[in-house]
Amino acid sequence: SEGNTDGKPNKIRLDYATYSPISLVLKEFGFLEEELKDEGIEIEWVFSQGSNKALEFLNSNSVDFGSAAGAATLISKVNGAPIKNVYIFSKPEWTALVTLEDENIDLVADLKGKKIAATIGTDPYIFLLRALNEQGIDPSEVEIVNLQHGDGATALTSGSVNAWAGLDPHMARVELESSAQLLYRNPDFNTYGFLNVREDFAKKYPGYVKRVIEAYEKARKWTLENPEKVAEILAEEAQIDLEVAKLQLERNDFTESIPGNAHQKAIIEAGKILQQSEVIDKTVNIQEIATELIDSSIAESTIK
Amino acid sequence: MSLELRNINRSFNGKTVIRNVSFRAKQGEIIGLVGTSGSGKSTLLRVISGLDTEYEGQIIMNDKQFEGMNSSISFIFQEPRLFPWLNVLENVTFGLKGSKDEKKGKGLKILEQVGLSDSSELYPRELSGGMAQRVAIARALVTSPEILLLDEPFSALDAFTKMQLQDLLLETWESYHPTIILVTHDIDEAIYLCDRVIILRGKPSEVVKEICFNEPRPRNRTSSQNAIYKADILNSLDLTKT
Amino acid sequence: MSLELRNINRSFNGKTVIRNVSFRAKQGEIIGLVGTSGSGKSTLLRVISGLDTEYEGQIIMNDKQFEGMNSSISFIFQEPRLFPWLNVLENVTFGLKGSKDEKKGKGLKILEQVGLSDSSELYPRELSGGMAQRVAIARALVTSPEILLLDEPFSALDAFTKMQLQDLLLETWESYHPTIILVTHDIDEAIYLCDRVIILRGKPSEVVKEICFNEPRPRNRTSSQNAIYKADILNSLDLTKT
Amino acid sequence: MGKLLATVTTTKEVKKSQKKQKTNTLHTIIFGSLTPTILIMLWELLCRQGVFPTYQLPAPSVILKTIITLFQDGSLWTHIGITTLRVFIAFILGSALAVILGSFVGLYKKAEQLFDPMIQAFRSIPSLAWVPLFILWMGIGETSKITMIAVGVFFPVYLNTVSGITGVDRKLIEVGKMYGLSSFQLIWRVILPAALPLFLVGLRSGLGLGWMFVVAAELMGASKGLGYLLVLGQNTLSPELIIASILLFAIIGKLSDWMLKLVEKRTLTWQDGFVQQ
Amino acid sequence: MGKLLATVTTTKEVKKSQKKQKTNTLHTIIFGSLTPTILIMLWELLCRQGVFPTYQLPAPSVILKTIITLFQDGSLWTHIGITTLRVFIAFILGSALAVILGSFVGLYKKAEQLFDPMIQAFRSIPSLAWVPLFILWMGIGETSKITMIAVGVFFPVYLNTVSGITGVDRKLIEVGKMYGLSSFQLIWRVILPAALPLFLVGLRSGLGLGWMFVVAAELMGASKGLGYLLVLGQNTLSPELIIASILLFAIIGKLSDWMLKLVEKRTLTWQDGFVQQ
Ligand SMILES: Nc1ncnc2c1ncn2[C@@H]1O[C@H](COP(=O)(O)OP(=O)(O)OP(=O)(O)O)[C@@H](O)[C@H]1O
Ligand SMILES: Nc1ncnc2c1ncn2[C@@H]1O[C@H](COP(=O)(O)OP(=O)(O)OP(=O)(O)O)[C@@H](O)[C@H]1O
Ligand SMILES: [Mg+2]
Ligand SMILES: [Mg+2]
Repeated sequence: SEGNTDGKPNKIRLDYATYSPISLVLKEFGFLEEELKDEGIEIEWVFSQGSNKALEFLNSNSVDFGSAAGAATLISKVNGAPIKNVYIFSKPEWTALVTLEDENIDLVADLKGKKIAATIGTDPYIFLLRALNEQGIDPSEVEIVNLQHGDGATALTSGSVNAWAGLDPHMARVELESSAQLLYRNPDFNTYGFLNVREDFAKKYPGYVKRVIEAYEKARKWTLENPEKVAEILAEEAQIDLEVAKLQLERNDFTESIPGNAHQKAIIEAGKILQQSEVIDKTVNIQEIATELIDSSIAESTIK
Repeated sequence: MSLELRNINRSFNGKTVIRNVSFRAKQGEIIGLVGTSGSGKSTLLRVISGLDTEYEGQIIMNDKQFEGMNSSISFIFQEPRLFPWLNVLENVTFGLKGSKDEKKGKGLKILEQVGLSDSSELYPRELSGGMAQRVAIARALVTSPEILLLDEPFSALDAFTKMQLQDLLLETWESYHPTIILVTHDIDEAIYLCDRVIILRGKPSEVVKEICFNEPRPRNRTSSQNAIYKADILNSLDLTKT
Repeated sequence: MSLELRNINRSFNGKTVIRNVSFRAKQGEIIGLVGTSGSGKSTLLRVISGLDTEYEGQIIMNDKQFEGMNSSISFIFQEPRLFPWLNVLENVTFGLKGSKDEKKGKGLKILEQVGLSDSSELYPRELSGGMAQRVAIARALVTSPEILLLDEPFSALDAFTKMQLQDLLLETWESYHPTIILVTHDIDEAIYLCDRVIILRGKPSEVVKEICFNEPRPRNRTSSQNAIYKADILNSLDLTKT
Repeated sequence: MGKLLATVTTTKEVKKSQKKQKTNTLHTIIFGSLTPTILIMLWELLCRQGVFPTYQLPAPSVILKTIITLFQDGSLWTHIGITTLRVFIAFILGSALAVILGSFVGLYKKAEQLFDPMIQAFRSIPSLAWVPLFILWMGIGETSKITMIAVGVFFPVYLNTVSGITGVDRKLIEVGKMYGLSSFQLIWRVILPAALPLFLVGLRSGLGLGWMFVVAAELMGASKGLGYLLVLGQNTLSPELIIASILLFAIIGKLSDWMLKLVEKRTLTWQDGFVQQ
Repeated sequence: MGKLLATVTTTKEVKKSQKKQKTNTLHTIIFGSLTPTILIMLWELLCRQGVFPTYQLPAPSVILKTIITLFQDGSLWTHIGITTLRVFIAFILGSALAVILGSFVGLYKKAEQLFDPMIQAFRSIPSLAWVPLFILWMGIGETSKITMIAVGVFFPVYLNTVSGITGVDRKLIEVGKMYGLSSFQLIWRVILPAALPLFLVGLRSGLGLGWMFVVAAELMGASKGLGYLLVLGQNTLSPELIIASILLFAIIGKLSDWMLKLVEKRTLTWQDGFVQQ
């Protein structure tokens, strides 16, 4: 990342993550390495365990590009992180409300007074709040248990909680292997997969941001064309069953990659909910920050 | 309690230290055990006490074969072995049973007898060598054991204190006639206290001689007979002669 | 090295143990220190050695005031104080400097002299009481110190071994005339070895008497003069008289 | 270095000289807080200068404000209270079990062969790894949380108890045996006091590890507690909350350790050990 | 319990009787693996019976299969290798620092007042709490990972070193002083050997904690290692991966501890301690 005099980075550092299948494809096939080989630019891949790790890496200047959920990116931005969103790696339906068959919960309204597992501050949590909000249920009318995503799944299947705001691939797995079923889904309540870049990098090397997006586009096209093979790559990288990987991929929409109004709206809605639940300070102007965060210009100029 | 040793052998790492030691102590007898440094006196006491079970041979007490521990035996080790976390009085009453006051009473009485009334509150690290040894003696005597095993109990005491404690031992003996095995390297002491002295010698060491003193107690510390006994014992100990 | 004590006082927790002790030892003199148990003999040696600095008064060596440690002093403590993780030979050569072979040679030689050649490989826990004490003696003598502080060095030894080691001490003394301060409760020993005996008595203890022995060495262990000296010392020690 | 050679005095005497120092306690405290004070001032300065941006490392004053806010809305005491209570109960349970098992393993070869290999194997399993299993076995109530912390406490106490026991001077045990003590009495009256120094270090180590395991414990569905605060801070990417909870961990951990250290000082007055210069 | 009263023998003699036992080593191993074997069989049985569903707790056979698969595609060795290497380096660094600092604090009152309060405070900060700070300070390279593990190793070693030093028998130190040893020689030739038993327990505790800190370390951008496997398993909800990595932690941790225990046995032959029955 330390640049030469001629505005060329020595090294570009990207993260890859099991929640961003395109990043796996990109890494697997080395499109970017191929592209930049001649210029002598090194590519470094860093594994992100989750959105907040990716954002931590961005904030500490450990990566230049990081993949995170839209809502998480927003929170980080609110806290002053110098990052911006330049690309959408997927429109995932990675979160939904899950219960077990024998819990006899059929509607979101039935959740009143029940125990629900969720990870505070993350997409599933926002999803839960919005779903409850839609039904006019106040969060205080349910018991939200703060559990990490994987632990939430365990708590659900072992009966410690009645419902769970789930996240893929955990969700896909419990769906396939237990009597868990999706109680409520709504793709629009998910906040998209944001590929973020450090502002510093974007300012110094705008050309290379573009090159990275180009490579991402190439990987996206390949993904769209080879869903079977992507599932294999995902299964391999995440050490999960092929079936689980397929189910997870089914719920990912890779057709839209330029950040735009829809994305902005999604994170603003998420931001409001987060303000209500005091994860984000009430005095913050969400609108402003969302506009600041999303920069569609580079993607627009790259992708026709 | 009578005590009999039959053909005791003890080896460490294959090297025999004691060979074929046998003797019998009648109830109430005081037996001295004499031998050069490293001749196995302490080892023999450990065997009798039951702390050491890796010996060959038999230990017979009151005509019954005996193995393991026996709480009617008291052992004054060669080192004071005080518990560093207990003060003098607590150390002395360690082995006593009964109410707190009873224990304290007995403890203070014996501390008086060994000349340590002033020091009952001190911790072992605050004691002089001889004081620590006297605490150990007090701890052993206070329980009125039937068999007393003493491993050089008075070695760290000055001549004067030593005489006082020798007399204390005799007083104790007068009061209930315990059987006493006394390891000592002070021959005058052996002659003053014991009914019989057993001399260990050789490598591995064996019983080379037994000498009986028949004078009634209390004895004279400086009788002329003593000099003869002493010469006899020293002679038997002398390793240069074989 | 000459050694002088001037008005040494030492208290523990406000209780004075030694009061106003002064004496002077000429280069090469052997001084005996005698006193009842707990009279402060060990404390006095610790003061001289520099281990204890909380005393009042002055220590003067070779006419220079002295504070802190001095590596030309050797100290045989009242307990053997062997390092449990070193074997006998390693313990003996602990304070020696020089090449490994040199150290080993010196160590083996002194072990031979204290009668422990066979035991050089044993660890402290495998030693008898007397053997441990002899190792401690060997460790102190092997460095040829200019001042030797001995705290009841022969107390755990049988009469026979004790005589051998007393003679070893005299041999060492003959070879380079170190100054020796010997704490002992064996009055015969003091008479056999020392040029002068200093008697401590009282609470707090003070120097009550000094007795000089002018017979040339080697001395007779059983001369009639000895009995007179002995009675004199015992008399001075007797606490019942004031 | 030369100073070390100067004096060795027994603990009792040091106590006396410590009395002198009582007037100097203030001095000690000032001396002890020297390093942290300097560090914190440096940190504040660097933050003000903008060397650390706030989204990375907020200034101490900002963190203090966070703590004060928590304090004012009353939730701070709840967080601290519940975590302390969990650690306290778990500490009692974990160390009790460790002493019992440790005594058996230390005393009996058979017990060692039977239990020790397994315990040693469990010892290197990270706290986070237990989380899913504990949820499975014990649900997300207090049981699983307290068990988790107790697991942390257990290992150091166990290890030090076993070592303490096998290191007790044989000579003293023999004295106990001569007085016909039963095994239990022998443990209680000879072995435990003699193993006390090692055992107390084990307790202090265990307590420290207990605090560390709080986070894993409070990952299991807590809605209160310092560990919850920390995880919340990480999930909501708010560094001031993270660092505030770290500070609280440090302070409370230090306080609890200090109490154990007092106990250590009290119970080990008899030790005739090395005295610092 | 009565058996305990039977014999006390010195270590040397036990060694002799251990020679007898050499033929019985097999017996010991069998005995030691008794408990785990029974537990594993029970677990397999319960899984086969469907008491634990596989998505919660897979059967041992399934886990074994996972491990074998990892083994066959060669990645297992990489994971184990890299983690072991990290722990090894961190163990050396962490314990070296702990010995140095611990010696100073143990020996000098000034050093204790200056450093100890801070160190004690840091001791109760959970490993997870360090993650964001370490990423901030050191990035996500090997430095931060190794430092993280070293932090885990540091505390128990430090604590035991300090306690070991302050507990050394004054009598032996005095002997050292009489021979005019310098401070350094005194530490090296008297204090360290005498404090060895406590110090070795500290090392073993530290190593265990090092393994525990691996997870936090490998949260910092690792793509290889046992901690990575564990977290991956948690993030992708594959219990077989979680439990496989737990098992690997247990086995490797146990092996490394066993090596330290051998060292302990070797170096402490001189101890005249209590002998188990
Ligand atoms: N635990 C042990 N391991 C190996 N050898 C031992 C052990 N205990 C004693 N020995 C050996 O046994 C012999 C006799 O030792 P013991 O302690 O019985 O002698 P002692 O007659 O009491 O001598 P002292 O008068 O010096 O106390 C010595 O040679 C000693 O080295
Ligand atoms: N560390 C200490 N703390 C308190 N009192 C002590 C300490 N060391 C020694 N004393 C006291 O000082 C007095 C003298 O002790 P010291 O060891 O010098 O006697 P000693 O003449 O060597 O006796 P012994 O012949 O029995 O060895 C004793 O009353 C003892 O209780
Ligand atoms: Mg003996
Ligand atoms: Mg003395």
